[in-house]
Amino acid sequence: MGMEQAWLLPAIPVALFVVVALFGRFLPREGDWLVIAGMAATVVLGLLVILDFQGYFEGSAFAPAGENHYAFEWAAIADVLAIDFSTYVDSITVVMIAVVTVVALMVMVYSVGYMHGEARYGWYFALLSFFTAAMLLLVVSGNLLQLYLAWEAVGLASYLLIGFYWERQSAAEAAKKAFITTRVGDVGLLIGIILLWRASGTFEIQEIIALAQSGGFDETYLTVAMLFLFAGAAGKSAQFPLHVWLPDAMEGPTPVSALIHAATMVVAGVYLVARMLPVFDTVLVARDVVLYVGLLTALMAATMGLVASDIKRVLAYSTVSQLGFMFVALGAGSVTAAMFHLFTHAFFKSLLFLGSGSVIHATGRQHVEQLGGLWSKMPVTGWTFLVGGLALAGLAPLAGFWSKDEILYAALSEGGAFVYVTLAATAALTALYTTRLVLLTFFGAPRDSSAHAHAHESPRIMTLPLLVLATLSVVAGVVAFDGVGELLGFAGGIGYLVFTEKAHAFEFHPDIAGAATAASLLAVAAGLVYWRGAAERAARAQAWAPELHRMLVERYYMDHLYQAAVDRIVLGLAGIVAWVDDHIVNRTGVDGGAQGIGYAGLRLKFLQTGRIPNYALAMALGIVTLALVAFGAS
Amino acid sequence: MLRRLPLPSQFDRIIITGGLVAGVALAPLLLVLLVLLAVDEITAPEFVFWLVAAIVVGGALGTVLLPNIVYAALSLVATLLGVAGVYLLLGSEFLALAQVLIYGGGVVILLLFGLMLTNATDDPVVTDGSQKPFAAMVGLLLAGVIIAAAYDATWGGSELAATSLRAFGERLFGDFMVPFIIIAVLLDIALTGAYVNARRERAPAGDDQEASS
Amino acid sequence: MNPALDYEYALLLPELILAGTAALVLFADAFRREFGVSRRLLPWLAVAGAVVAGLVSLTYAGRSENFSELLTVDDFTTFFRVLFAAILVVLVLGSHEFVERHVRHVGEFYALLLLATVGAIFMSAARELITAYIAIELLSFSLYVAVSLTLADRRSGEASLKYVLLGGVASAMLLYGLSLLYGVAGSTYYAEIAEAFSSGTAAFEWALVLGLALVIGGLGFKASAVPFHMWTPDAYEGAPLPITAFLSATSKAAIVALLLRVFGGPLLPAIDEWQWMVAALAVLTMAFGNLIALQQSNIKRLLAYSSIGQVGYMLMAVTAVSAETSSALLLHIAGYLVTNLAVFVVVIAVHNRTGDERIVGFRGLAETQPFLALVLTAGLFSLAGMPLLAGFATKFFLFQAVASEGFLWLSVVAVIASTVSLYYYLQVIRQMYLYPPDADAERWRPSVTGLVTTGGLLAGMVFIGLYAGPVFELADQAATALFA
Amino acid sequence: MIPLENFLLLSAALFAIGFYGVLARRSAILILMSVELMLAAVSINLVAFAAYLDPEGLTGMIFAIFVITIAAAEVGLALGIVLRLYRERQTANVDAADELKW
Amino acid sequence: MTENDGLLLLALLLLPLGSALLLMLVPSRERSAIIALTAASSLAMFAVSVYVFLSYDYGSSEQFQGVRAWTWMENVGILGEKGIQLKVGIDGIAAAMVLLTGIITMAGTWVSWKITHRTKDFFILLYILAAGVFGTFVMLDLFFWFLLYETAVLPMYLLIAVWGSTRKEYGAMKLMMMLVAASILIFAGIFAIYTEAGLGTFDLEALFSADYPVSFQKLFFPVIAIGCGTLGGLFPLHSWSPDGHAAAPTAVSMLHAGVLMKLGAFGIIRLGFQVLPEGAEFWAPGLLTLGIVAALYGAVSALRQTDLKLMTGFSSVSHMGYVFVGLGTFNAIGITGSVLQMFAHGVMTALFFLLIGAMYDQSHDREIPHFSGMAKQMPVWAAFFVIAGLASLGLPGLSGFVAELHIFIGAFRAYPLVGGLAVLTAAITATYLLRMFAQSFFGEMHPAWSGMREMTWPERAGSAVLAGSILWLGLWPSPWIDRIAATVEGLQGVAL
Repeated sequence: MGMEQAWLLPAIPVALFVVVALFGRFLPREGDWLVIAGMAATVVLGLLVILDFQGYFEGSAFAPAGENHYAFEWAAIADVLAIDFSTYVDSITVVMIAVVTVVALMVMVYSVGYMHGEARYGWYFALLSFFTAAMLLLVVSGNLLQLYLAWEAVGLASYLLIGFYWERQSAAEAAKKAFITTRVGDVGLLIGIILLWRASGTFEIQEIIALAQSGGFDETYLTVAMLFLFAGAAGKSAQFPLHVWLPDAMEGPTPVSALIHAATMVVAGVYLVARMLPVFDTVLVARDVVLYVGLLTALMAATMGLVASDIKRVLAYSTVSQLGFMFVALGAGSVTAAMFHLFTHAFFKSLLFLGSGSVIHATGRQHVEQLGGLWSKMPVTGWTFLVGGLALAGLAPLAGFWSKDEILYAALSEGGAFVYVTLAATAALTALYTTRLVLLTFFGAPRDSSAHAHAHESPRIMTLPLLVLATLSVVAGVVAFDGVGELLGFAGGIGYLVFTEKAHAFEFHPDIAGAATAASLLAVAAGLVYWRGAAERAARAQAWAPELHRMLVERYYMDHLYQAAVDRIVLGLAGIVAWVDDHIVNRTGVDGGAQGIGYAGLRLKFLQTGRIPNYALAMALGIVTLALVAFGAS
Repeated sequence: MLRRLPLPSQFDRIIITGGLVAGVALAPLLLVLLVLLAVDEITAPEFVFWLVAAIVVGGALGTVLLPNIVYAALSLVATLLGVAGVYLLLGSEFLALAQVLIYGGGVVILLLFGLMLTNATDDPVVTDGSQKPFAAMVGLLLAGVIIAAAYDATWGGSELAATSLRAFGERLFGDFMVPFIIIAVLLDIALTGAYVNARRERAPAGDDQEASS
Repeated sequence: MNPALDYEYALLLPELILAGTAALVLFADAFRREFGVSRRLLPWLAVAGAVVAGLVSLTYAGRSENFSELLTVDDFTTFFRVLFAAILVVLVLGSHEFVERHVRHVGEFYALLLLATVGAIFMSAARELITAYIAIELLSFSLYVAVSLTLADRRSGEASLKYVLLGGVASAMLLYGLSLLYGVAGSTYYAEIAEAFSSGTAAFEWALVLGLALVIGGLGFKASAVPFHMWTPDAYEGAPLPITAFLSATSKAAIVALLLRVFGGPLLPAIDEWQWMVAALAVLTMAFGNLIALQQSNIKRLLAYSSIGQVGYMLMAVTAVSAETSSALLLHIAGYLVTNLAVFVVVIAVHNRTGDERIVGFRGLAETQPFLALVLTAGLFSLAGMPLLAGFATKFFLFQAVASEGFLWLSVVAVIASTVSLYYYLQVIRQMYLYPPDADAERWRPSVTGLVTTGGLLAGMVFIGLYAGPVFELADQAATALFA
Repeated sequence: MIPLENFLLLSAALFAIGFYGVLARRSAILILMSVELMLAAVSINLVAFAAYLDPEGLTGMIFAIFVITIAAAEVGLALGIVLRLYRERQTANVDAADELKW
Repeated sequence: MTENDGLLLLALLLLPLGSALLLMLVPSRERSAIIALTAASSLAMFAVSVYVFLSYDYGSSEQFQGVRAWTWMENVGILGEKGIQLKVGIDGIAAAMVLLTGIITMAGTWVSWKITHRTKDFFILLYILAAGVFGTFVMLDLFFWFLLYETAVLPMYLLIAVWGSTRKEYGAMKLMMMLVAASILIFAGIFAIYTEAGLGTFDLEALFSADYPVSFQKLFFPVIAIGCGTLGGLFPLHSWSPDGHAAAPTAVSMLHAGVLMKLGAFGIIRLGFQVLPEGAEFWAPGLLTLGIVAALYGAVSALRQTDLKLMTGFSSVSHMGYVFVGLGTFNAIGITGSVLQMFAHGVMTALFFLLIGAMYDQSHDREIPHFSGMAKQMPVWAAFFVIAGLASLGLPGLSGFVAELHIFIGAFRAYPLVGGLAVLTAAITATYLLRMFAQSFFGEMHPAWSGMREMTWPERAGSAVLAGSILWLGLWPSPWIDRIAATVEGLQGVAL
């Protein structure tokens, strides 16, 4: 029992999806219990897979290279094309399994409270289940096509969940935007996958890696292919320039944002690049692209997070920024750091989202200008939110601190000073906007009294996941240390979970960590001093540098640019093509041809004048012509 | 009915005028031919041929060119008689006879009746159609083409053989009996057609009543 | 001893029966008061004559004999004899009501149809130019008169005048051409002409080409080949509807039979001299007929132009004449006749009721008269060469045969033309199915004979369309006889 | 001796003149006359060929006699129809007969 | 598949024809009898087509299976030995197409029970159409093949012009005339092939193995390809498709876009690839070019359409463009993909038209901007629509992806740039479909549509069958791929 059954991980939730989607309304409570029970089972199964991977069932031998390849022929054409379904489990996979199953379970439990009384309640749970299935399928995929299938499936789930409140036009638009934007990346991904197949003849990831490492690819070709592949990752993980969909995706229910748009789906890109990193390692140009795109995204998103007023949007920018951190790590060649940060980020970011959901649930408001002073009314939410915020800000000893430290270390050692400094500054910005968020939400005078008046702590079923996640946010970083893992009984320590190639214990780098921590603390202090819970300050910031503020609020005008590009260029082109089709192909070509024939008939029929001499003349001319032509010919 | 024919008031005039015109036109030709005959350029049959040909062609031209419809009809008579002469030259007395009888005795009278019944004599001048130039062009081209073909060809024999009326009769009433019978049917049909169309329509009552009885 | 007595007149029995019936009809009509005969008897008399003639003709199947070197009685003749007799039967059955209403001279009408049929048969049987010519004139004269038979309609007289005057010109052209051929080949007998050409006695020179051009022009007039077709639409429109049908059926088939006999026989050795002329006429005919038909609003005129177009297909087969093409052409003619008659019988039935010759007069027929509308639709689709119906199969074989003779381009032109034709046929179908009938249109019952006739024709169309084999074999036998 | 070509020449002229008449004249009766001219040309041709080339068969002469007969019949038939035209339109001009067209 | 199964293939032709004949005998007032008869016959057709599909043995070396021939005419006129036979038999491609036809005919029948105007006539014509389609797929005689091919076009004019909507006369006439005009080229091709082969038989198997000079093949392959391609919506001869589909009644749109357009591509394979392989190889890049242009062009045009059916029509042009891309790759993967696409697009577009029809029958409006929030009023309808749309935009797990994937791979194998453009087209497809969803299905519901009712049960059943097929092919495509690939690998000259 264990890795061989990895395929069950997606199978259980997808079966539940089918059951609940089709028959949910005939079940008590629309079947939410079924989904949660199934999810719990999946968590257990995931744990079994992880333990199996850790060699738990094989004595105490440390066997990190353990993998499982289970294949099922899906489509095949002669000897040229074989598409199998296969599962593959390695250290990256188990991290993902852990993150996905745990966060999903927490979010589902939380949703029981949050979504209580909503229309399409059962459908919501069915979709969550479907999403989890797709995500799990994605992480256990052994080949790229299966991964692509799951990749699109999570996109679909995301689309449906963002558009869950589809009666709101904005939700429908956001869903559309998310799908189309990621779809643009997916075009790249699919092209990349097919390009890899074209050169290697296989979709199996491990075979491609082996081939790449043995130099089986042309380098330029491989670079191009990997860049296409990365386009897919960038789309899904909201990296510049495809980041625009994620903030809008907050139109979905908040637990969904926590699960999909913070913890799991958006890290699929990170997962993909991490999975393919051995290949990236052979083409460093592509890896550098990953690094700098990540860096740019991290910085840009952090600055946008400074001015956003919607809690969820701030968190969304933060997510984009943190994903940038992970890509920087990958670009620096450190799978360890990236996956570690992915791991910790999943917990504290979903915590923050769920916390904001709790706030929204209580007040019905989600703009910080309308909040404030909730600390006393919602203590559990407040405390857990604070924990999450500090983790995000990267303050020791919370989870975020450890993983961010690893990334900064990787950045310094691989990327050089410029990367390090920029990244550290971004980390400081993170601390700054986190401070702003916490302060404006929970402290200071309430700015909307009616909302404040009937604000209340959320029910137990919602606070329980908050507490669990808060706990994880605290300890998740620490478990990386060998000793902790061994204490828990894991052979070799839990930290080995995130090792891909060589056994490498986490090291603490006091100099780097110290510098970054100092910067973050400074930022927190500055934030405390500046905002102190007063909303007017926000307005003052606007007055201080209106152009800059406006640029940040308008997200560097990227959305405008895209909108214009779509409206002017794409729709303009479509207009031209439609015009050509209507006027030239259709009216001139087809109708015109038909009319031309009809017109010929109309002209010709007037030859038939009705007069006998004319008729006779026609006959005479006929004869004379025949005779003359004949004479001329002979 | 007879009173409506162009007789006799115009008849003499037409005959005299026609004769004069024909005489004036034919005189030079006659002269030329006589000279040619005298110097033995042409034989006697040729002399006759050209004379007859002149009458035929002249009459035909008169038929299609004369503005007066009555004159045109009379020119036709000249042509048809000329054609009978051609038959004689070719040694076919029977055909010449038939030509004179059928045309002279039948067709021309019929045509004159036609002229009379359509009151053509009230307004004897007919105009030609507007496509006269085309007609002339087509006529010339056609004549040219046919003549070219006639002279280009190498015809099997060049001797005019004597024909026997008896052989002709045996062929006609022996081998070609069936076509001959068909011709009879055909004439009957023509008669029916002429009768049906030419007779003045009665009031459209009698027959229909009978038909529905 | 008169040699005429030696001939086996029994060979001409069907024609004698038809002609005798014609005489009987005329006689019965003329003396109907004396004998108390109703005019309603006349069509049945004609039908009886035609049926007997057709049955008698069948007994000649498989034989191949000459009548006085002028006429042949072989399978080819038999094929057309039966076909013409059948057309006569169908036409009389389908139109006797119409004749009662619109034609004054009923006796003459049926007599002319019978005599025209005799002419048509002789055209297909002739093996000598004079006979062929006389046969053509027998058919033509009958039709000149028949076209003029709707005395109440000014158009009828006009049509007849055009037909007869231009027919005279065409006859003159044809005769001039024949005279040149006679001069070149030295004989009017097909066999001797063929002998003269193939043995090289006759020279291929301008006179021959000119003669061929004139013959093609003259016959082209009878067949309504462009540009000698000009009389066709006018005569079709002016004529009583059954005569229009006859013009487009028997008259067409007869001239094609004659063309096959002449161009497939005596003139075959001179094929290089005339092939391009016929091809040119075929192309022109297909193009003009179908293009002008696009712009018609009168059903008779539409069908006239359509039948001109159809002549183009047949001329195309004459261009590529061979045993295979001929058999395909004969099959096509059989299919065409069934189809065309179906169309005409329905048009006659409808016109008989509504008196409307416009295409819009068919408005809503699908509701008032579903069966007739179905037959008409099937007929029009078949004319356009749509599948499941005779038109598709017969055209397919015809065009394939022509293509196989090396005239692929001509086949393609023909397919294009028949595609164009679909458009105007659809215009009629559109009126029937898409629009409701006029408010005052009543539901009426067509006569039993009309229903039986149309039903039979529909069955024939579908039969030939789906299982042309038997008919094809008959056609093949006939064509084989022609080239034996 | 008269060469055959002379007769053909005469016939060609007659035929062309007749055709001209058909095309140029407006009176139906004159058109009929022109047709008669054309048919006469045909007869000359046929008789000439028969006399020169086919003295035993004489088919051409038989043909000619049929042509003459048919020409006569045609005149009779056509005149009847011309009379009808005249009765219906008060003219024998063929231009009047143009109701049927296009 | 045994020889006796040939009788079943014949049954596929005779079932609809027989039903049409039987229907003629039923009085048009007996609605229930008409419905019972059509229900029975549509189920029978479906059952037989499923059986035929499943019993095609792809492991066998026999390419054509279930071959049975009945002599029709021989040794007469132009025909020689075995001149024309009624010869049935299928290969893997035809097997898939037969199944497609069975599915769509059944669904089309069900949704047509709503029709009240001259129901009987409608079904008669519809079944003649179905007979033509089934027949074309199973015939192995060129004469009958073409006869039935044309039969499938024959009833189209009346079906659209009598029972259609918006500009129906124009659409009907245009569709009919363009398709028949295109047949001119097929006629020409058939005449030329028959003459060139000189066998005196229309037996396709004999014609496949005949020798044709390369120059002949190069000359006539485009003739066949353009002729058949027009029915397949080949750019730039596609313009009958949007107008015709927009005008046609639901079931006819379904059958036409779903199956009839496939006849065109099928014709290219049968007459083009199988008879003239060297010509096909020579011209494959041309086909590919036209295909990719059509794919992009159709997708971009669809972006600007506001009429739902016009949009779907242009979408069909785009998707059929993929089919031609697949054929043009001239390798086994691409061609397999294009046959898969024929199936996938057939089912998906039929579902589209079914759903559009279900709505249009109530609203009599198809302008996308006029609608919003329809999912509230008609959730089941919207759900099916989304499934069809997602299949259309190539979402993995649905039929469209499987097909497109093979085409992409094939295209990348041959011409990577074309492959890239093809993948890009999928993104454009997503754009116009999602725009439409966001506009029409989601957002506030417009009160004007509050009277709209959910689909009827026959419509739901039909949608379920079609959606089921979409999922089946999307999740487990092996049954199709095995059969199709077995045949495609056998095509002469096709690269692996």
